[in-house]
Amino acid sequence: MIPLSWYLIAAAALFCIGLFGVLSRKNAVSILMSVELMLNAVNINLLAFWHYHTQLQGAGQITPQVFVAMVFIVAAAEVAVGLALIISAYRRRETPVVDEMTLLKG
Amino acid sequence: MSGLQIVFLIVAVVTLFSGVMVVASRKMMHSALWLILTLLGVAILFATLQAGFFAIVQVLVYIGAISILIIFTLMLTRRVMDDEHPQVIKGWWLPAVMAVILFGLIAGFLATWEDFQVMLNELPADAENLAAFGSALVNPAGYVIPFEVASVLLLAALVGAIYIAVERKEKVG
Amino acid sequence: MSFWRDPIIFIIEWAKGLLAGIGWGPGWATIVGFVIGAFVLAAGAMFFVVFLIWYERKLIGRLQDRFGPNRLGPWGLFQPIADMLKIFTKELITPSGVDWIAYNLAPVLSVAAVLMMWAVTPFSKTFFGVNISVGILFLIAVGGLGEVGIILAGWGSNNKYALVGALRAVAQLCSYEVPFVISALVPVMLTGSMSLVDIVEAQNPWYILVAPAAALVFFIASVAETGRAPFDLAEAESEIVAGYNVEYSGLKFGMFFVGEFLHAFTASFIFVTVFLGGWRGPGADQIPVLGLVYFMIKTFIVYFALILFRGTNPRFRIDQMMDLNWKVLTPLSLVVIMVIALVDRLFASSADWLRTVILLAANLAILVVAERLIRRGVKTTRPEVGSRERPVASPDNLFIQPGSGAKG
Amino acid sequence: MLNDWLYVGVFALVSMFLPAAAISIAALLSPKKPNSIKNATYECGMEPVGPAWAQMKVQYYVFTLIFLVFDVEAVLLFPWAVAYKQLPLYAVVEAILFILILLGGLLYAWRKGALEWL
Repeated sequence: MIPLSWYLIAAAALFCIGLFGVLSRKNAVSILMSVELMLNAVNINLLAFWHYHTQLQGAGQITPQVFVAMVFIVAAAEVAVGLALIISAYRRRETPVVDEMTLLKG
Repeated sequence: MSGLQIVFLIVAVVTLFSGVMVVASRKMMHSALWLILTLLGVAILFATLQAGFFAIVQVLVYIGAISILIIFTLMLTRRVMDDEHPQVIKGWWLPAVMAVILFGLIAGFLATWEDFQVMLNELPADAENLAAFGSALVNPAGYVIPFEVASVLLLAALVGAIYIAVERKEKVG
Repeated sequence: MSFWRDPIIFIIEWAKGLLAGIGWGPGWATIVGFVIGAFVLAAGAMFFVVFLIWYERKLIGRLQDRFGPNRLGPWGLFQPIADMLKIFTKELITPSGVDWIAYNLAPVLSVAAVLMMWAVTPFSKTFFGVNISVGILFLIAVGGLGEVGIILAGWGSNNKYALVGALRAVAQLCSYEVPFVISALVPVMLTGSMSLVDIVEAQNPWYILVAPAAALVFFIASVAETGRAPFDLAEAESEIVAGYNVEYSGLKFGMFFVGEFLHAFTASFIFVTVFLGGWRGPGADQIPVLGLVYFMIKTFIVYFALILFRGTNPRFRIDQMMDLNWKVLTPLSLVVIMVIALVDRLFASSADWLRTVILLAANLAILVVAERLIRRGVKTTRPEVGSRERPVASPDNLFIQPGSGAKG
Repeated sequence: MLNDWLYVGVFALVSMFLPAAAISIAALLSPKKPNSIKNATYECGMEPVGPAWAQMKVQYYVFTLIFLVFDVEAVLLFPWAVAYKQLPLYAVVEAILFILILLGGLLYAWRKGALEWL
């Protein structure tokens, strides 16, 4: 019997780790990986609250489940397009590093 | 402390540690492998929440598909010298401070909520009602619009990604 | 008397009673029971491989007009044991520059991913590891862990060929997972549950009679998932040295093969569970141990078909294999899903036998149409043998060979 | 319910442990005589050239990408398939529409030539 707080704290920590990764990593692929961490943290939260609401109000809490499913779909779409963009940019600029992908700098 | 709590603590510590390694390791490939461990840990957390379907979907979609896609991209975009240089920006301490502050804010804010320490009890076996979930997905009074839009989104992602990734042959000259 | 009806459950109950007799609490007794049960099942599976290797070598030998192993023991039955002893004492060479964890985790993971499928499969009415509500999805997800093992092997062993082999293997496994997953939707739809126990119990008649098209796609996709001939592109010795396991030696190399043999067998009993009625048969409801016998008989028939498939087909080229998957199996499985969903709903109110017949007819119609379309789609531009001038060494002047070189 | 997952977890640990134990026993039994030639990575008997890094084709990526999209789609269809017995006709048609949209994606990839292995 785990307190709800443990899940929320773990999810918050995972989210902050992901945030740090997004802000500090150079490589575009690892930025995407950090975004995945953040999305996973969100999913932990959603499912923890699903459990909490099921416990309070009985079975049939659909909305959190739909949210989680949508997060999965959005994550898949984001990864597909994001990685395709990275590959395309790499092909032109020969670099996966975000700072070096400067088109407008003179 | 019950056995379930011990399991949770071990899994959570492993998950968070490998999450840190994802953003901290210098070799990109190691980072991706740590990501797989993190995703597995999250799947186990889902299972302890008795969301069995999503635990399996996490393994199927995230580990089986997304992380493999990430690894393939790493191999496509890899430069030989990559792993020698630091992978984080010079002023990395600023995001670190920001992340810690954000964590403090979230934790402090959550702690003011009265149900924060509520115990999650074991649910009855039919709590995760997949049939209800499935019929809500195609119910006009439920979530049929997100369901169909999801398919359009996946289609758009597929078309867009193929359009971007596949080289156009006429542009050789 | 109850022992003979269901010996396995009898032994399990007896062991539980024994544990309770020692005075352990129910919690600890459960956990210890789980550990022992898992241990027995998994170790049994791994020793079973020894027999599988003999069976397969013998069959392949017969298919190729050889005897197969026939020196050691009756019908060469002890040959795999000797091989096992040998491989245990071979040197484990670790090449320089490997990533230690990835390199050593890969063989373990590739066996574990297959072994875990044994945890959810119902072997008889009462004998199964666990009945989770998402059983069939669990099988597919665990298969995905095997891909991670292959990536680890290819990348961890610091070798170009291993990396290329791993990429090819993973691209193949990923691709064939699509028709596999989609055709696995059909039994779930017909049952209304993802639990394998429910799927077996709902098979009245067997699903292969209801949805043969889905069963066919499922079978081909699961053969491809095992990565064996004719889908053994990943270890095509003649094209890439040996695929992702080139740097492994001794038992670490052997583990990949244990995983492969076990996967072939596992794939056949998954097919049996999902489409051939699992343990069902006359009298299996009353006497569960009979169910186990039926299950094994069916599994060995499917396994025999798998080996026949392996022994009689040449290896695909990689483009042919990808074409087969993406241009035939995937659209076919999507069409099958749609047609079965529609037909089953339209005839939901009619009698069971009528619905079964209509579904069967619809499936056969799909297969016939697909066959016609494939025949039309495949370009049969096979060059006729002897139709074109071939460069031959001319006997009158040894130094000038007309038409040789790049033109030929 | 949770006990089921406990069993799955225990089984996962055991099935990792068995091959690991077998390999450890083999490592104890087997001779260990490494030398630098033996430990060199294998490249058809030649000296290894350059780092172990092969430039891979974008083809692998494209196939994995299509796989990802269809995987997610199938996963979303599984709850629908579980509920299928209770669904009215229009709900089935909605799911068929869902599949048709993605079949359109497959056709696009086909026409685009992304399904050809070059």
